[in-house]
Amino acid sequence: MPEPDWPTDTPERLAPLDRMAAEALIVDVDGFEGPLDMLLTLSRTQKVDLRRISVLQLAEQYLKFIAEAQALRIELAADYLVMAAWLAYLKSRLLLPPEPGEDGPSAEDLAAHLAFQLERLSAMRDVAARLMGRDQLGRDFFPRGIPEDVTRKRNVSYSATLLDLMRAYARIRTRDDFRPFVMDRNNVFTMEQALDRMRKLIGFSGEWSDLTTFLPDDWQVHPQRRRSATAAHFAAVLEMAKAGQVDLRQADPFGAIHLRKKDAR
Amino acid sequence: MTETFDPIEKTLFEAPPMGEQERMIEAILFASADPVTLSEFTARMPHGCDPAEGLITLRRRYEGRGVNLVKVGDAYALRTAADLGHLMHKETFEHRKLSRAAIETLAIVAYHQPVTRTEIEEIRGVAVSRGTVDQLMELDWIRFGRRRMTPGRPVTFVVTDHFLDHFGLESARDLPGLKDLRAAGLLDNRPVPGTLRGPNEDEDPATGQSELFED
Amino acid sequence: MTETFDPIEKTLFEAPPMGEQERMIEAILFASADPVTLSEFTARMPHGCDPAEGLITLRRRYEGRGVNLVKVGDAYALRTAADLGHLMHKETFEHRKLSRAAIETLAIVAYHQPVTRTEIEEIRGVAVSRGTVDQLMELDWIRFGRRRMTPGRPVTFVVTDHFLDHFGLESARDLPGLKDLRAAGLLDNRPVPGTLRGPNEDEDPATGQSELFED
Repeated sequence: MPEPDWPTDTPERLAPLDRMAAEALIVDVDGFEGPLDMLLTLSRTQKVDLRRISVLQLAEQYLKFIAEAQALRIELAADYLVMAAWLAYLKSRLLLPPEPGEDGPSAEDLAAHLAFQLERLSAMRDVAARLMGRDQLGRDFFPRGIPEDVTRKRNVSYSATLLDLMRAYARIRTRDDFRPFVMDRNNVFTMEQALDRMRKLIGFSGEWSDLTTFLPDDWQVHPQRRRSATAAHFAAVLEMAKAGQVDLRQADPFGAIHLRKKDAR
Repeated sequence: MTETFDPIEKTLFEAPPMGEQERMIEAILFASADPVTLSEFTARMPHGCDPAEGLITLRRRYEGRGVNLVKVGDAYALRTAADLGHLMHKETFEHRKLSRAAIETLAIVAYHQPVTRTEIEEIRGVAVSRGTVDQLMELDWIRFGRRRMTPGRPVTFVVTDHFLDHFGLESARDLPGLKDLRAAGLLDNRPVPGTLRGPNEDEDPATGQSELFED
Repeated sequence: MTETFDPIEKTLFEAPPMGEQERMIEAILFASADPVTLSEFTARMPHGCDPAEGLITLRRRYEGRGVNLVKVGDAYALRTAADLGHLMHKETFEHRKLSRAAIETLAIVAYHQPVTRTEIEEIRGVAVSRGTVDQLMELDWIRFGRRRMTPGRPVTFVVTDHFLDHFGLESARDLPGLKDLRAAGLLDNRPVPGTLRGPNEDEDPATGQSELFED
């Protein structure tokens, strides 16, 4: 933030009345709604149409106010100081002839815009007051005191037909057939079962014999059952071989697997 | 605390013309949340007003209109004309499909009545929500039957005459049996993959529902 | 499952005579504390009714009475005549006093709508506190409008129908002094000289007041 060039000589030269006015303004600093609001208040002292206001004069008033506030050590919000800096800049631009070849908006444009902003804010205040001065509902005019609520009768007709009913019943009665798929245990021979079975049978097998001959009779016909039983028994005898209970042999790949009881030494 | 006025002073203020008084009565009646008594009118209107007279003319003015000025006890109010009451009901017609839970519960009640809630749950295999039963009761399709003479004396549910009426049945016995359902193809036993089928399971004839439900 | 009506069947029911329609409108208006839209009337009245016509005659009928028929946005309501407000102390609502910031913000939204928060701040020269906007929203006097099609797509604020109702305005065009403000160019969105504006900022077609208030 550029340090503005404060006019520091003013405070002691103030006439008593002006001084009181300035102090009143300063005491009231909390009452302002920002720098634009303060500028609008200051502009009232010019007693002219806002369109013909002297922005230069306004800038001087504002800068004087800021200087006084600082002399009185009143804390000012940053935006007041930003405005002061900008107005100091504007003031110098308004006082000095424009530099040739300078681009950007002219000082007059900037001043005109400030005047526009003040006029607009002032106009908004006026219409806000007019708006609030209008007749208002609940204060000047009134709605119906006993509104009758529209009774919302929802006629929900549930359409179920006899067919729906029967389908539903059929669905319940046949649900067992539609239960989610689970592995059907009827056709599964577990390794535990095979191990149990083989442990009992192995005592009778002193000679090499084919593994398939150990399968239970009722597990040899249905292909699904035979596969499951074969796998279970094979796993079982592997387990027994690991434990040193049986010897296993297979003559060639995919050939028959033979087993016999290992001699107890 | 009552203010006392000099009776002579009162007459100094002339009462507003009757037309104005009528307007005042109208506005007060309109905005008031409760019926307004004569003394309230008198208290709220300027001195010298005669609300009784204004009420008579206002009542006449609203005769045959959409709202009428009625006397409620010893107070007055504006009320919707009786013949227009139907405008105050917003009737909406909604057709909704009964939920699956509801239709299944209804079916079980119809086929197994009188049936307890526990039995319904056993047949459906899931708990029956209170809402489902309430809905069916509200629809007047099921009602409470006699209590079962078993421990706990559970209530039973039966279907109502309204149910029979709705579904075009003379009695619950007219409900198609399982055999009919099967014949109608509603009970086709689709096999679970991998299950063994007995030789008698292929008998299911391919009769379409149409046959049963035509006409 | 929806019932379908034969369109020809509809015309078989003749619309009630105008006098009856007027009574119906009257009853509906009396029953409602909030403004009623044309489509609501149509929905609630029998088929073939023309509420727009009935509203015109009814409005005339209530001219100069204690209760008047007013238009609020595109809806209609009955309200007591403003000159009789003094009789209604009993009904007067407790008004929360609005802060100066809130009143100014409300006016800016009303006259500049749709307006962004930044624009409000530009006009007031000070930041808009969250509480101010919240308060106006809570009063249901302002609401969010469309997003502005500028970088950042800021939300805009507009006034509500409830705002119009509260201040007895038929539309935002009837805001006091609006014409003068516009003629004076005080509703223009004049940029600060020398500020760079995005090229698409001007693309935003006159979504502003001009569009809203032009007829």
